Amino acid sequence: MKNNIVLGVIGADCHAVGNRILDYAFTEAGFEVINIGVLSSQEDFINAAIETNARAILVSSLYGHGEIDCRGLREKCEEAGLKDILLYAGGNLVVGKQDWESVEKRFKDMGFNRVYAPGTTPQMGIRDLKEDLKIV
Amino acid sequence: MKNNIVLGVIGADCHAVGNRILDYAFTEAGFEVINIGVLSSQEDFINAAIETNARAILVSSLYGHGEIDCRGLREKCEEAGLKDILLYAGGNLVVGKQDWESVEKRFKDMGFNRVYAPGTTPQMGIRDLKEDLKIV
Amino acid sequence: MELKNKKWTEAEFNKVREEVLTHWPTGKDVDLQEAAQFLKGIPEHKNFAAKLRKAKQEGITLAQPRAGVALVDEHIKLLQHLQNEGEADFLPCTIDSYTRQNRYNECQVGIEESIKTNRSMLNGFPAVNHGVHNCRKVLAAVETPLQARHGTPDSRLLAEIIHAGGWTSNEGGGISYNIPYAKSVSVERSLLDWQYCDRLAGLYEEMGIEINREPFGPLTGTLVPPSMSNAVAIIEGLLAAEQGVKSLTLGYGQCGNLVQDVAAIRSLIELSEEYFKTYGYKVDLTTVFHQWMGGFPADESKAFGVISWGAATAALAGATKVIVKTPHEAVGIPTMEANAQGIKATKQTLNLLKGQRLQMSKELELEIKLIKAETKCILDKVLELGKGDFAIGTVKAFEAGVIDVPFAPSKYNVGKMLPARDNNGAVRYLEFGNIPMTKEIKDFNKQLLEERAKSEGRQVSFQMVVDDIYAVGKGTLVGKPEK
Amino acid sequence: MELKNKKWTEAEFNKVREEVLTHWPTGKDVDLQEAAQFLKGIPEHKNFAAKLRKAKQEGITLAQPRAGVALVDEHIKLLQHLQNEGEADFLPCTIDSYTRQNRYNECQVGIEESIKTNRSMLNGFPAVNHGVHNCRKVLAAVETPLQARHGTPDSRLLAEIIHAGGWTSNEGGGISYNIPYAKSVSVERSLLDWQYCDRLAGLYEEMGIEINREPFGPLTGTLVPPSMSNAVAIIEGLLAAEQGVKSLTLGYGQCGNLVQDVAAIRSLIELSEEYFKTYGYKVDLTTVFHQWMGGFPADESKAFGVISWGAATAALAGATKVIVKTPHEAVGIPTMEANAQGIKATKQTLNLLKGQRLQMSKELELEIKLIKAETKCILDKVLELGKGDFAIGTVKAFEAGVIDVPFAPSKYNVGKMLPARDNNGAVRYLEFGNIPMTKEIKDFNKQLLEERAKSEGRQVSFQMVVDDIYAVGKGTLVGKPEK
Repeated sequence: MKNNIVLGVIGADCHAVGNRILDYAFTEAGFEVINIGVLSSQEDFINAAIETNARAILVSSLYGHGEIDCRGLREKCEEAGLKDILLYAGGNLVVGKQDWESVEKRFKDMGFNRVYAPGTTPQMGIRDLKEDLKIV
Repeated sequence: MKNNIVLGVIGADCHAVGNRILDYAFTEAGFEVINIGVLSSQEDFINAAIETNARAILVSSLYGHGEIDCRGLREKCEEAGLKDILLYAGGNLVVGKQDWESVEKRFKDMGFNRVYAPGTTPQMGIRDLKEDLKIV
Repeated sequence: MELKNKKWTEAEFNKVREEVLTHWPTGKDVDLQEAAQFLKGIPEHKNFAAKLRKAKQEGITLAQPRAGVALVDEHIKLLQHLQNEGEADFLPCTIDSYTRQNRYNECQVGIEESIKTNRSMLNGFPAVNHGVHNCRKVLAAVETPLQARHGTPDSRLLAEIIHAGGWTSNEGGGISYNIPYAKSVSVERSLLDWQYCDRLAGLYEEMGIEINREPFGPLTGTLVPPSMSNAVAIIEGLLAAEQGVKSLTLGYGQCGNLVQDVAAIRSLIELSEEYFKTYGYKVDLTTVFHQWMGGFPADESKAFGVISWGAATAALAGATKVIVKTPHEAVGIPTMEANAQGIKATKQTLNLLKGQRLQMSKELELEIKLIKAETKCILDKVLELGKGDFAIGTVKAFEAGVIDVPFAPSKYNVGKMLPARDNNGAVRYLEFGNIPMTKEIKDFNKQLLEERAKSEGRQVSFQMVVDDIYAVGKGTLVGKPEK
Repeated sequence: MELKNKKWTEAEFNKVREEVLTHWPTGKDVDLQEAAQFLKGIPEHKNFAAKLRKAKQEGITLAQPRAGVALVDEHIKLLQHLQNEGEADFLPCTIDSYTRQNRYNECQVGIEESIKTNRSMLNGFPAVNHGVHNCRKVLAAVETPLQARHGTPDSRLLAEIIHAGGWTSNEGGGISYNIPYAKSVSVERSLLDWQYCDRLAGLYEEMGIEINREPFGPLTGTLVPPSMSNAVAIIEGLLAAEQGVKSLTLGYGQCGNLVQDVAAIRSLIELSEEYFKTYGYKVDLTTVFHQWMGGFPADESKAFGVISWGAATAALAGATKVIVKTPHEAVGIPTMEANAQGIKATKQTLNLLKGQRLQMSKELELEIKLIKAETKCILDKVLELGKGDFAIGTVKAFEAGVIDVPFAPSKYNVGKMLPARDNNGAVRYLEFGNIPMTKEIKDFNKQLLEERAKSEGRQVSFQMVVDDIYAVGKGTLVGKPEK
């Protein structure tokens, strides 16, 4: 089974640099990256995941609106039949400098499997994804 | 009556720049400044005050040892017959960034009439001294 | 309407305007005559163009933060803090990202949620939703000029509202607020929409009101070679001037090598003035230098080092204005206290350097010459593609990859060009893609990057670019291979 | 013993040494042979001279804070924080002011009170009282070289103890640790006492152990014209070299004008190497740049601006080492956290500027020439007064006011010279007193200050100097008249 993953930047966010680097790093690490780019809606992520039979959706948000933009994504995935898909989120997820643990909790409560603080390296996400997908 | 004042830097302290400026500023303001310079002992201050019949002693301390160096100055002044002489202290009086109010209180408890925080302008001291000496 | 670099007629403008003002209910409150009256009553110290001109005459550099929150009163509190505690010379109103995509309904959600949760759920001030009246309320509460800073491909309604609201400057341009900020807005579309914004500023100028316009210099803010950002700045400047803009601030984002950064500002001034002269535009030209736009160190003390070095470079370059970062940069939108701290570190540095300039050296002269030559290669081709029309030429130049912005999200950007730093930290072209340059220039760029690769014991590659992107956040300018 | 610039004989040294080691009980624990064995066992990364040489070869600038507290364990905790959190390249042991006056009894009081009150009652580490064993304990606890930094006219016992304690560098000199730090120590006395310290370092060198010596460049740290501090640095360097010192770090304190600061470091290197060559000394020369030594702004963000600009200047000048200030500077001795913050801002700036130098310009060339010419005027006269002997000449030069340090507390300093800034912030001579300079140089200095006075609408006067002293603390470099 191929390890397809959907990568994108959610909402009205147009930060493209990190997206390029994540694409590069996850591809190098052996994943098949379906990169839907910046300014992507929840529907864009879900459609791409269905079309490519992806095992994980990696959501970036750099502009602070992540909390609004990510709400309901888990529920919509389930409605669309993506029952066990992994949801990761990372970037600058909220406006301002907030206590990281409470941010992480809010996103986990929303149904995200992994949540990453600002400044996390791609390698961290790659390691986790391999672990979660049981890839040695 | 001439307004003689004794100016100096107490203890093992050799900061000479502020001393020069205070000399200049108090002289400009009409005081007769007896400047005993840096590295002056309590005795140097008292002797100069007796010799010149001074009305105030202005003690500078920039190096953080002010608390040790100034202890007992009021008592020694009284022993030497300088009953009502004004004692002012200013500079970086203690080691490190401490709560200013507690520093001020410790020096006032030692018998200082006025205590100045780091960064006070000479003009502030001149105004206070004129007030304390009732010079219009 | 067909795109060409030609001043819009009154009829053309009014026809579009009628429609633009219907995009959101607040549009109906904009009355150009009433706004002109209001703007005439604004004291000079609150006019952006006037304050910039004064700074240019005095040879000083002024500081401006970025800042904006969802609610009017909170926004005023924020700006007052930056003014009183931070001693900002200019104040911004950073516009939220939904407004930038004209998604005013979502702004409304953000405003309501912000009221409910008692914290800003938007990353900026939704000026269109708040309308003219509230923009004026913000202006009345501060003592510096105001500018909208955003990233909006279609800023027409926003421009109408902020200028009528007394904000005397608008940042952006048809290239610089499209290519780095949008995925699927055509260059033709955004150039037209920004001609509207420029024409609006021009109309105010014709009514005797100075409105400053500032194309967004740094583009994607990531390893953009100075000649590429300068080419875009000059095109946007020329297009604005054609529509009647008189006060223009051209920008550049710090790359990090002092000689290159100073050369970028100097060549930007010299070359754009040359073009303005050639095309007969009378423009009051000033410059803005953006402190480091890339990744920041998370440590606040280290961030202060990056901020202060940006301020020093701005002063040594002789920029009229510097855009300030904050010690919270690495973690997202700063608190107002952190924002004020960034301004204070900047202003202290600017004051220490007042009057000091980087003196002319052999190296600076060479770098100015190089940037100018590279910029000319691009601009000559744009003009050729447009058969003498910079607007048409720009559309074609993007199609052809003659203008190519690194790491841009837009699908209208070819994205074949790849930049990297040389051994001294100057940004060079690693891959030119379709950017037309002379062989001499290409060889020179290549040689510099091969020198670096050699000294690092590796091949010139994309990994070098990735290392450069992370480098400042990790504390250095040039990204070295992991040991 | 009669002062002359001549290497002490073994007999001369040993005679004095016998007495020196009796000044305080800890002196008896110093055994030169045992110490040499101990020093030979210290790994290279903890040797000051070796680390400096490596930095010089790599063309990088290393950072060193100031720090010292009364008690050994607290001092270790402080240094470890500066090393681990601050990433300091070199660690200091700043010595307290009682030790500097050889008042070891009062140190003892300070140590005891510090234990009682649980806070440091001394402004530094009383190394003589703590003795050789404790100095070694400090060295064992850190991973960088250690240096004593103080201001001690008679540092003989201190030097014995710290070097035996494994600290491989000692700051100071017969002029630079007397004139700015004492009131009534004769120049002759302190030159002799520092010949002792230099000879001690020389003895270690002869036993194959590298010991670095660093004359204190900034002197009073207040508007010292570069030519005056360079003249003193070169004299102290020559006197040290004569006693066998091989690793020498000459210093300079930031004045604030970039061109002048860079010119000061460049001319210091070039001129001192010229003199070393003339007199046949083989010296491993490095330089140290002191971040702004004058009044600081109380606001910590503004202090970061001052600190970072000092770091940038050090890098652009190509200094081997930079001495770091802290954001607490305005209020006195910093917490260890604030101290680490200063280092981090500095190191970030140094890393960003790695490899970047201020390029040669007409202005830089002129300034280097001017500083060299001024310095030569002083040194030529010193040599003339000393009939070819720099030590004797120095004593006579102070008597005559040929060397004259502004704002110095020493009664052996004539104090007729007065400095002030010109319009660009460069420090110039306002009054020369008895300093011998050519008419051309005098006229040039005068002209620059009159230009400033004119632009400020006032006369050249002492008030200008006062304004300059307060200026940086108030946010600017040049002190303007109050409005």
